[in-house]
Amino acid sequence: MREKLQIGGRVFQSRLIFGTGGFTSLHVMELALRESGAEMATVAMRRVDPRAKGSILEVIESAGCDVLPNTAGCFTAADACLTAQLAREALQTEWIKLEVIGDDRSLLPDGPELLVAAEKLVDEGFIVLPYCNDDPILARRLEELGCAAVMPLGSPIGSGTGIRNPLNIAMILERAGVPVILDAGIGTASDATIAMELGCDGVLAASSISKAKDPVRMARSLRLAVESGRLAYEGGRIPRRLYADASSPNEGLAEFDIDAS
Amino acid sequence: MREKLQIGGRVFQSRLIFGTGGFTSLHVMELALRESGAEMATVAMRRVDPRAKGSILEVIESAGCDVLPNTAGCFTAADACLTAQLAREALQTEWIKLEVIGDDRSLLPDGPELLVAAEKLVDEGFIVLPYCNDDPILARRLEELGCAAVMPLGSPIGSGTGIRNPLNIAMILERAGVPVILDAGIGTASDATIAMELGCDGVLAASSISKAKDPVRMARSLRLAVESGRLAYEGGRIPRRLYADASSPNEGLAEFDIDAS
Amino acid sequence: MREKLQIGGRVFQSRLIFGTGGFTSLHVMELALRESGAEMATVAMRRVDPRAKGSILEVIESAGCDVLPNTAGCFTAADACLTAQLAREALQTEWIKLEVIGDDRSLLPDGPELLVAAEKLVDEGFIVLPYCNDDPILARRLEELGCAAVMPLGSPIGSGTGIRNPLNIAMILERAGVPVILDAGIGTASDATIAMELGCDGVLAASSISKAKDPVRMARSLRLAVESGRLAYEGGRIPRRLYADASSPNEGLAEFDIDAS
Amino acid sequence: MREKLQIGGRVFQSRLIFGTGGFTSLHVMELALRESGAEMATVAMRRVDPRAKGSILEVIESAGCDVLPNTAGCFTAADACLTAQLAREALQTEWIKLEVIGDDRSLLPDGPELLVAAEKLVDEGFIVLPYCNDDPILARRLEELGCAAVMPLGSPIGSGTGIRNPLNIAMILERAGVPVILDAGIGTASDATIAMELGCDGVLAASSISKAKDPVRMARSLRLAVESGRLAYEGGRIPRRLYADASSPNEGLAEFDIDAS
Amino acid sequence: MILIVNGSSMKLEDGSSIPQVIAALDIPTTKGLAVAVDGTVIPRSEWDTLALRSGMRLEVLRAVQGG
Amino acid sequence: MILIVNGSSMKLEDGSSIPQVIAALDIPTTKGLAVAVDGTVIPRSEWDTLALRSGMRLEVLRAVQGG
Amino acid sequence: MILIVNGSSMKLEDGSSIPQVIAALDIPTTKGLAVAVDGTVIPRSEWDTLALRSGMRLEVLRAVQGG
Amino acid sequence: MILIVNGSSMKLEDGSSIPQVIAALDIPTTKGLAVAVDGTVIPRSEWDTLALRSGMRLEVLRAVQGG
Repeated sequence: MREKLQIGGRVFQSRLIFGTGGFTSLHVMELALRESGAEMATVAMRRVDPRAKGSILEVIESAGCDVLPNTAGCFTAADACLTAQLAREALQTEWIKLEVIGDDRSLLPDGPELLVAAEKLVDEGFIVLPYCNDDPILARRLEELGCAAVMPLGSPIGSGTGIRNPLNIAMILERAGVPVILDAGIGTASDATIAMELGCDGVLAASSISKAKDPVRMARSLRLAVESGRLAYEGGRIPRRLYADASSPNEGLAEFDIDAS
Repeated sequence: MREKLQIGGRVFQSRLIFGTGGFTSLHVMELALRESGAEMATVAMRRVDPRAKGSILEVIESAGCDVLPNTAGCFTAADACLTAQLAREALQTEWIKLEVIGDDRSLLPDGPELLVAAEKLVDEGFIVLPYCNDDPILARRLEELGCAAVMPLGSPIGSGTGIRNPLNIAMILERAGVPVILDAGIGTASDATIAMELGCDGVLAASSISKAKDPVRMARSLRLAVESGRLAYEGGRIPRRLYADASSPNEGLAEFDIDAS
Repeated sequence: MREKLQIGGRVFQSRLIFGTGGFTSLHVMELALRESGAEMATVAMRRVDPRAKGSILEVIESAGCDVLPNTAGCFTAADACLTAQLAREALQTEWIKLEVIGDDRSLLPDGPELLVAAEKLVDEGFIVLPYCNDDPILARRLEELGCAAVMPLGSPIGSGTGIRNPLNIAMILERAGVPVILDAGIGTASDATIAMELGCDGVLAASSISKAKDPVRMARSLRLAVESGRLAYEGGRIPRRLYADASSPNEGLAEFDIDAS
Repeated sequence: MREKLQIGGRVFQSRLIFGTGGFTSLHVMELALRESGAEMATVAMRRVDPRAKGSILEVIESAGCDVLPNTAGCFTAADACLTAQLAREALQTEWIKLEVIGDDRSLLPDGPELLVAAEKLVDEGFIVLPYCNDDPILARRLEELGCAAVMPLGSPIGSGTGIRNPLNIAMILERAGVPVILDAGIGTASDATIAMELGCDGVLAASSISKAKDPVRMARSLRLAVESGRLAYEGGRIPRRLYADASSPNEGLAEFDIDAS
Repeated sequence: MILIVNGSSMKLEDGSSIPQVIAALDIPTTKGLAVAVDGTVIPRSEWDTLALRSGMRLEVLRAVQGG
Repeated sequence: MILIVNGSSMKLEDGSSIPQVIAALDIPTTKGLAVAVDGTVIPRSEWDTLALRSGMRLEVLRAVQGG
Repeated sequence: MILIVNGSSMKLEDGSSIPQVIAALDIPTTKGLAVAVDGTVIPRSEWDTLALRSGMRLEVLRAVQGG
Repeated sequence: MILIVNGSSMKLEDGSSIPQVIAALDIPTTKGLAVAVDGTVIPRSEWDTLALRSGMRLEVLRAVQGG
């Protein structure tokens, strides 16, 4: 029960993956990253910018974290695969958070393209963590292709609306043989707690931390939320019922002769 | 923002109140109580039982906790007041968690009787924490009578269905001048987190811990859930939106001449 | 099963009660009232206004409807009782929709005052339909006092948020011996349908019709919604399940030798 | 606003499509079909059974309905296409409700296979109505392939859990250029009403009618539910708000000199 | 005498009764009206006979759209 | 010859065509039937002429309640 | 005399007071106890002096797990 | 020769290779960079030797905050 999260042969003490996008400064990001307790932090691949200051890689490294590049912004399997290859070259890591989106307003995954890209990258030796819909059929297929985990969304990236369809996540969990990481949609702590209570193996949080009023405090909140939800999953919650179930004993109640008082 | 919970002039480091009912043994209760980090634990008043073993008071005391007697099982203001007086005599405390219920199936509070009892006990110098409906009008009246806090239910005692009507809790919070402690209905960690995110000042958890498969682990879960929810409340969550909000930059995207590849 | 709604000895063909407030004109109200199929329409009692044109009573009468005066705007039992008496005098009806509110922002009922007023008006021979919280204890008490129906809210008047706590309505229904009319909170058709599916005996709709973009069309919508919900309640819905249950036969499936095609 | 539903060039008076599976007898099905007011009823294609009595086609025809064959039970694009061709041959109709599922426990659609089948059948001149996930990207692709409508699920077939993710349906609707028919998951009337209020162009109901306690009554309920929801969509519902909005006038309130009474 | 009618003062001749008050309000019909004097409902049958005195507070109500 | 019809083997005289298969299935009407042979739909116009050979797999389908 | 203690009858010598009742209940400690007689709480300081009479109803309570 | 580097044209001497391109970009370090030429990733070991020709499209990427 108390086993650790394992992805691609690596053991994690923390079940929170840290998304680095959206912080107002590298400094705030660093403080938040340290508070989060996360051991892996995402990065995107973008054209070099001579004006950019500081190195996100150094910050992540100094916090003792591994880097998890993503393919954010890719609309086709071809673009995503090339981005993954560039990330591998730049960062010397086989890990890739695979994103292939179908739409720049919803940023929702494009299932068929995702399958094409996942198959190719698995073949090339990548440890592929695909960002996917809350679609049990798609998740199973990605697992069958050899993905190291599946990362279904709770709701659109940055929407902050939590897990819109927990029953789909439950269906994915019921049959998954690889870790299920809830990706996208976390708006606040309870969303992450609910994900973990459902049985998810981990949670990725980005905007919920970076765009909060106080990102550092929210990073600590998310850390505790994930731990709390995992403990609740392991601790075995009570059932839901319509009516009450007394928490004080029904026996031994006093009978006061109140009229006589 | 980071001020502590204060009720009746006392400052609490923990925002979790521990309900002691429903544990299979005093020993398990003690372990759970210590894991919970709570500083106040409820007790009920019942007829002495010569066969009873161990002393709940000693356990609570040795854990460094204060005792909060309740009037569970009372259907009338008169019974509740007498029970409160007996508790004060037995436990040497002015604190009373006031329960006056209208029904032994739902254990829902009886508003009018509750008001009568609250008024009398406040007059007698008690520090009154009434268990009440999620009824903003009733909560305001209880505050006006001098209650030290209000304890609206999320859902029926032991039902484990969380906060059935968060908007009512939000309305209570908006105008409350005393602490609002979410009482009753907590089923698992996320319910407590949600209560705290709404702005509640604290949470009481009983069956959710004592009747969980692993009460000690669940006690730790609830502790973290309350902390996490409070931090999220203070940290200022992101807004909810229908569509996505990219967490990776839209600028600097590569343009691959894929056809040429 | 197919019995009609009966309140105070009167049989109704329609389970929709029409609230007349909020229309931009008497003419629109009349069209909507006729479309709604309702047999009873509420009115409020206000100071005579020499500039007022038209007679709401004539419109209601010409539509074949009975009038149901309310005590909207009263904060005390005394005011509500006096308003009821004036309504009886003015309209020659024993019927009264009893409202005693505790707050002019939420317009939520004040339970204790409501009980006082209900008791007095029942004693004076009124047919009392109290607007109350979704509080099962309060609803039972009102019934015990002799109210002809109970009218729990779904959510605050005019909020349009439907039934915020269906489990409370279900608890009220389970033990009610008088008709339960869902009052307040209906925002659109499905809210009314859900109320009827829960087993409510009727629905009162006011703002949802009068403040819709097209009140006449919405009146027809609400009429059908109430009928539809009642038929669904009588028709016995299928259970909810997590997984699928095939609606096409599993037997007799073709087995195509597709490779050969 | 009041335009009729049009699919594949055909105009429908009714926005309800009738699923014929699951009835205990053809007779009950016929009564329910007539009550439903539907103009199109689904059938599945299965091996001939010499013991089978009665002709579903005659019943559908005599009720004035068109037949809509489906490809239920097919797991591959190839099987689905062949089934569609057989249906066209048997029933002399170009219409096909295209189902390609990925799993016989959830009966959830297999997106990539569905796209393959849809493309082929559109090419062959079919009027294709694909049963799909509530996936906006997939729905858009199906439309781009030339499907005459899209039929996203609310939840798994026969699960009776309604629309689990209304925001996804809303996203599909926002950009759809073909009719959107809510397929699968309808459990009771309000589910259909909600679908129509969201803006869906129609609803398919099968198990919710055929497996209800009283299918004939439930058929009428669904008919009214769809009409009611459409009228509410057209009628323009009021906004949701946290607090109240009085439906009785705030002006002209009496001021009783109650102390003097 | 001076009465307070619906919150405003109204001057009437001494000895006036409720029908004179209503007449002074300039409303087209008395149908559907009810009157309270100093917090007590006055049945229509007593309108003519109830003696009004200076300082009395009258509420004259009728049904309007509401609820 | 032996055909596989709807998953079961059926013995027919050599030279039989689809109408003989259907007749052997003992169903009251041919209305609303469709036939696939080895995974290919056979239009009704070709039922009489298509030469069946031993080992062919036929699916004979009709519409039933479903969906 | 006969008292009703926690719902059961208890026979005690005349002149007994609350400590005798408690002793008869056979409980290990008096810590955390409270006593009501005929619906009125009796402070511990009055336990020795309150005169008990036949027919009086006593409730002897202590804190237990609950809530 | 003229290259298209990150979407902008860049003029370099004939015979230049990737290190010259990077130098021209005026970025402080080559750590964490990756380069694609005409849609193909060029491993760092080939940067010096790959022959660039006028019209080639280069993408020079590095990790940034995201995700």
